Amino acid sequence: METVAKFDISYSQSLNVSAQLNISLEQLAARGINHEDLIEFYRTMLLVRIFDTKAIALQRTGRIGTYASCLGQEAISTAIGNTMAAEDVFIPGYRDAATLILRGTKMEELLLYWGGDSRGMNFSINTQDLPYNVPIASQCCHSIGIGYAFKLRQQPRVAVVVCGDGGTSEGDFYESLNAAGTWNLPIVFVVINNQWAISVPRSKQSGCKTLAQKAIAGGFKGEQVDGNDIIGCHLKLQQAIDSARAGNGPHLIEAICYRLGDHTTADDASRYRDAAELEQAWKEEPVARLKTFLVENQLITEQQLESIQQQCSEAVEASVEKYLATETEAVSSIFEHMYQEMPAGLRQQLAQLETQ
Amino acid sequence: METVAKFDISYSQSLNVSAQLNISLEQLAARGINHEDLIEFYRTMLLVRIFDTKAIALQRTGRIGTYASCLGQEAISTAIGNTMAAEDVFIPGYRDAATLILRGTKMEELLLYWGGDSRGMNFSINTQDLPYNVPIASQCCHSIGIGYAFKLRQQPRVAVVVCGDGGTSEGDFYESLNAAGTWNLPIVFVVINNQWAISVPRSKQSGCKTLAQKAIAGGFKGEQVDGNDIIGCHLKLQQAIDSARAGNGPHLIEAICYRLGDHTTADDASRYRDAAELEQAWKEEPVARLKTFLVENQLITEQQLESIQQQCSEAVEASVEKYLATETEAVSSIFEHMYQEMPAGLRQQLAQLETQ
Amino acid sequence: MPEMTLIEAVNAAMSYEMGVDESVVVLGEDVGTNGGVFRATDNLQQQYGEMRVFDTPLAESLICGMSVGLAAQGLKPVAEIQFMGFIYAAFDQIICHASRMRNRTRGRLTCPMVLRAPYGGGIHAPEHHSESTEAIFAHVPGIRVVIPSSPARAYGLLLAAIRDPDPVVFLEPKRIYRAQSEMVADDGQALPLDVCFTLRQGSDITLISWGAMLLETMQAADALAERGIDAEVIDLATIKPIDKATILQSVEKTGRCVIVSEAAKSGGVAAEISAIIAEEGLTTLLAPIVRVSGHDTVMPMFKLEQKYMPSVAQIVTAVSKVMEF
Amino acid sequence: MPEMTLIEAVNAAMSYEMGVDESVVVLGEDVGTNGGVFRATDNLQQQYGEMRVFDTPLAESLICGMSVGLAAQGLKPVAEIQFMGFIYAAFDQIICHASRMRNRTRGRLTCPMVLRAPYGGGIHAPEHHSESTEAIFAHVPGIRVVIPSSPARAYGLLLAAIRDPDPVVFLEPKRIYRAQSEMVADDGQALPLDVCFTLRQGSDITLISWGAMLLETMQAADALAERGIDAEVIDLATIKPIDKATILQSVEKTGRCVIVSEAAKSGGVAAEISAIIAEEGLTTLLAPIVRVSGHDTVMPMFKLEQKYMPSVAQIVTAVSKVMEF
Ligand SMILES: Cc1ncc(C[n+]2csc(CCOP(=O)(O)OP(=O)(O)O)c2C)c(N)n1
Ligand SMILES: Cc1ncc(C[n+]2csc(CCOP(=O)(O)OP(=O)(O)O)c2C)c(N)n1
Ligand SMILES: [Mg+2]
Ligand SMILES: [Mg+2]
Repeated sequence: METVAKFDISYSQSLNVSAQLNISLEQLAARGINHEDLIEFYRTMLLVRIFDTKAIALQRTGRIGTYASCLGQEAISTAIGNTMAAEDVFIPGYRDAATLILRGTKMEELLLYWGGDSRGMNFSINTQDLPYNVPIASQCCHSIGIGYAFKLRQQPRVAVVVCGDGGTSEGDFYESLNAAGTWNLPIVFVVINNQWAISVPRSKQSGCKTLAQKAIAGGFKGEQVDGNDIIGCHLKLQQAIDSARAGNGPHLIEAICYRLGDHTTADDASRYRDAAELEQAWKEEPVARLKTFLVENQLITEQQLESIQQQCSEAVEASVEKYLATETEAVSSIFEHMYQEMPAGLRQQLAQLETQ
Repeated sequence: METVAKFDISYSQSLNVSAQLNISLEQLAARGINHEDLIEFYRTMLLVRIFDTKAIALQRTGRIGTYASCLGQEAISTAIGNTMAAEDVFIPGYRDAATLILRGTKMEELLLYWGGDSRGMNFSINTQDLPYNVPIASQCCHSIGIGYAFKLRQQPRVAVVVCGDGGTSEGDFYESLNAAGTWNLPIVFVVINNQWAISVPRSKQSGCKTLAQKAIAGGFKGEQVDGNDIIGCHLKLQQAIDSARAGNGPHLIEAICYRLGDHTTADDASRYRDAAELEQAWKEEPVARLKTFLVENQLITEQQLESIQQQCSEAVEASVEKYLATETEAVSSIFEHMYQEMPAGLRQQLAQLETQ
Repeated sequence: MPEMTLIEAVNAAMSYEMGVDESVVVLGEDVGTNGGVFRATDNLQQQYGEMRVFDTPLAESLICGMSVGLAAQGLKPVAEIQFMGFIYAAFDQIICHASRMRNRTRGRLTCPMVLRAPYGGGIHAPEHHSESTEAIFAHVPGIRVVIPSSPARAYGLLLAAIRDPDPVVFLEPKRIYRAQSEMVADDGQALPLDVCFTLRQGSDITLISWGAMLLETMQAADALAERGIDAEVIDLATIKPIDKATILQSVEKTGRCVIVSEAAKSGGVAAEISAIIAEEGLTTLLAPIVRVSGHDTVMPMFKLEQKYMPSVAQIVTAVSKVMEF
Repeated sequence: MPEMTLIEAVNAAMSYEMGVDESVVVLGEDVGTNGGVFRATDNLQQQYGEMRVFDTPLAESLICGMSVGLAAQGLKPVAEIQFMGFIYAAFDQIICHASRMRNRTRGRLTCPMVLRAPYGGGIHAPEHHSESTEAIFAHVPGIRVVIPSSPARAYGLLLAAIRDPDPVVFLEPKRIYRAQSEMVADDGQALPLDVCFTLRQGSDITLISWGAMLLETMQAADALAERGIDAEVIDLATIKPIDKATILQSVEKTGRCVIVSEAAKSGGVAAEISAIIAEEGLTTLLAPIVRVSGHDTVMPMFKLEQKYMPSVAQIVTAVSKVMEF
């Protein structure tokens, strides 16, 4: 018996639960993260947290539909948005407000979507990013086509695709890992392991010790990062994206975090989830952690904190106003965009509907 | 950065390319393989080889349809059949004549199937085994239900499911690995890596160094074995099956062999495959290897060899005769077995057909 | 005799059958502790244990494919697909395996499984949560497709589906999961899987529908009655195999037929009904067969979904035109 | 002008378009060195290189899903599914993504892809290799479904499919891949994707068919002519969206219609055609609309497949009955 292959999975963290950073600020700056960046990280995470809170309130008052908040995932989602280049393509799931906002999607576009209006996915800035994706893990296959297109055209671009811990059980996830490995494509897979797939805990989703090891089945490297640590997430993602851009192929990052909210506004997590577990998770969450770090190290002033809070609230409110002021699309829009040109049969159905 | 998981993949072999056995016959006997077993191994492999040759001839003369021979896979297929217990369940692909024959399927049943008659899958002996399976890797999901049933009923039974190197790229393969690991089911996955999926070589199927490492994504052990070495295959399978039966969960074995023939009788491998590669593969093939070992170690006589050859040929011929003597089913059989009771609509369609 | 909503009836049927038949197992995403996202499997795990009622990993092909394996071992899996919009990944296992196992083995192995899924629109759900593609399943030989439209029928049809020796796709109209309650004797009585239910006798026109659209169809029948039009209303219920006899008899009596369905129009189940009448009942027809249905479009996001779903007014208009023909 | 079989025409169309449009890429299982198991992609890799013509891992959902991604990046993927029996694993990507990308993004991203697959029975193939489930795709809003029935139409329709800005499922009747040759000017001329082809003018009855069954349908028309029955034969060709006008006009002229298809009868495309006539052309009908089709059974293994496929005799009998009605 002879050993023919060996693999190992690593876990990394930069800013720990006690808000201690394990590298110096100078080293951090050398790796591209400056003081202002840290403040911007905080601003984005806070913005999204305020946006999430607002969106849930809008749902409760019937002004949008079911909403999937990213409470607890702000760090990894922000890190993705910050490390991607404009010309890269982001392939989201449905819990990625932070990343989309950083990519250019307007908050009113997000609200339109959750408000049941597909104009929300007609992104005006990040026009090549894929829309939100609901059928779990199916987006992974799209990332393969996008990564292949980059390779075919010899463009130094990267596709970043996310899915959840639950998503790693789907065939599409794995078919994509295998294809990415086969063609050595410039794709970064980010598994946002928030410990739950609706009511199914991570332990019942897979017998694997880590989800990062799924990458081994694709023939490339996977690793874990503390998903509540925005600095660690940023550094790891930057590495992975740079490496993919340089032609070194795909990479998988499992970001370990926690879904602090219900699955969506249609869910009641107290049915299946321990209060103690949730309480513990709140102690590890990313926004407070970064804030503590910034405050403890005098990197931010009380005044700055306040003004950021206010700017974020105003931005969210402004987007809500724009959303609420948007008129519902005409009935004809149902028939438009089915095909580039509306076929005769659809024209007939539309005419019938409009005369009724 | 801390290492949180480590894996390795091993390769094992007992009878090497030069027909040298790396364990003594006494040790072998202690592990359950006696002199007579070795001769039986040879008999089964030879039987299947003769059956394959005959089946191809029957196809060429229009007496059966497309046929997928298992030329080159006799060792691993025989080992599966020999190590499974009668009460276990086998979940085949379409290239598993040796295993099925050992499970009790009659050769005339196999010919019926390839002759376009579904009565061939109405196994008279191994009544719980699944029929041949054509949609690649879909059978893996069935094995999960079967393994789950064993576990639910606390039966010490094992499901053994096979697929090819190509099959490891399908989502169903992986969804099954993950489920088997999650529930710790008594399932042995055997990947028969014959290096080709029709015209697609192993190297273009996956960027993985080994296919055995796919098991890591399921959270359990995978290993490689020389698939041309029936003794090594037998020992490894026995271990895996015993372990699964004892409640230790699933196992994946990648059996490395070579598809010596065309993909099926409808294929022409010379379009895409190097003659030199094929020539080399013939030097490593399992039947000659075991024969050489038996002869060189005086474990078989010339006379025994001849009589085995003759017995096998006769058995094959007898099955062919039975097959050819089988009358085609009545037209009504198309409508039967669609449902337990034939619905009114089908009765009407059948009546219509019979009056025409 | 308890009052039950449709979803409670679904739950009661599973609970009843698990109690009397040890071979019934329930599986799917979130069916265990959570009792299903709609609570269809509420309390089943507490009653029958974690082995018989279990959450699967998030993988629909697995759910269906492992059910085929469970059934081959003599169990009776009742699997939930969380929404019909996520059933497609399981389609390969349905059409290649569940529907064919009996046929392929000449009856040696069978596939007594049920695949339940909430279906249909009208609840302001996100994308992919409002599908009504029953026609796709109704074209697959070897399976049954059943859609209940009331608590009592949900109870009786689901029991029948679980007991049926062949695979059944059981689609639950989620818009009416909690729309009405009725008395359902939880007595284990199944309903037949091969006949339509005539919900209302009438002589002027036959209205055929299924699932949640029967709500609007019955309301339309009431409105039509006020105008002196006496509509017969048929709940198709068993979409596959279809009960041609009831349909043809009704149309023979009324001479007119309007079919109401929320599915996309082209190639829907309504087309099959229409074709049956055009083939076997043409001479009884006094007017064209009209389909009031969804459009040949994607179900729009929910702001516009009401413009997609057939309305009572549309049914009444269509019937009026047919009557005036 | 070269003589081509249908499969050669398919090959020529892809080769032509790859030559004039750099954005066209060809992918699938065995499409590279091997040129496809039917040789549809023969020589394309040699002509256009390994990046534009490439073998994928054995994964149909991937093939379709990555095509969606390729298309979103402005490429025009022409993907092969080796047999229609293996397309089902890709169905989720077709119905959830390919068909909706334009709609979901209000036209921002589109999906100009072609999914080619050999389809249909009659070649003595193994299980799962003789499927004709085009109806399932014809029910999906947002895609086109196209089936050619001659070399020239295969060439022109495939060119049109590749150039079309929306997703097209292109089903190739493999039974007639090599049945006939005809002159095809390899000149890049596409055919329209929204009209049927009237292959034969006639006044007594309209026969509608598509794919390989047109062979038997045309033979039946010849046989009927000898009996003095003048049949019009329509090649449906574009299954989705369907060309209602040509069908309705023909039936208005003839008053009779028989639809010939090898698919399972219930819920097939024939049902939709029948429903269209029953809805919009009923008054023109002189007799019931009859479907001559496969049965509501699994396609039997090949020993009996001829008993499954409609025969010339069956078509003639059906027409005779309709004429005598
Ligand atoms: C194919 C598919 N199956 C089922 C669902 C229903 N569903 C929505 S979210 C979800 C759980 C997803 O869990 P995970 O992947 O961990 O993502 P998270 O919601 O935690 O971000 C399920 C089962 C779906 N959207 N798509
Ligand atoms: C789902 C599916 N896709 C495609 C095919 C067509 N096909 C038949 S065999 C084969 C290659 C299989 O290769 P592998 O899994 O290595 O098995 P082998 O034939 O080498 O035993 C393909 C693509 C199929 N049968 N099923
Ligand atoms: Mg999760
Ligand atoms: Mg192989």
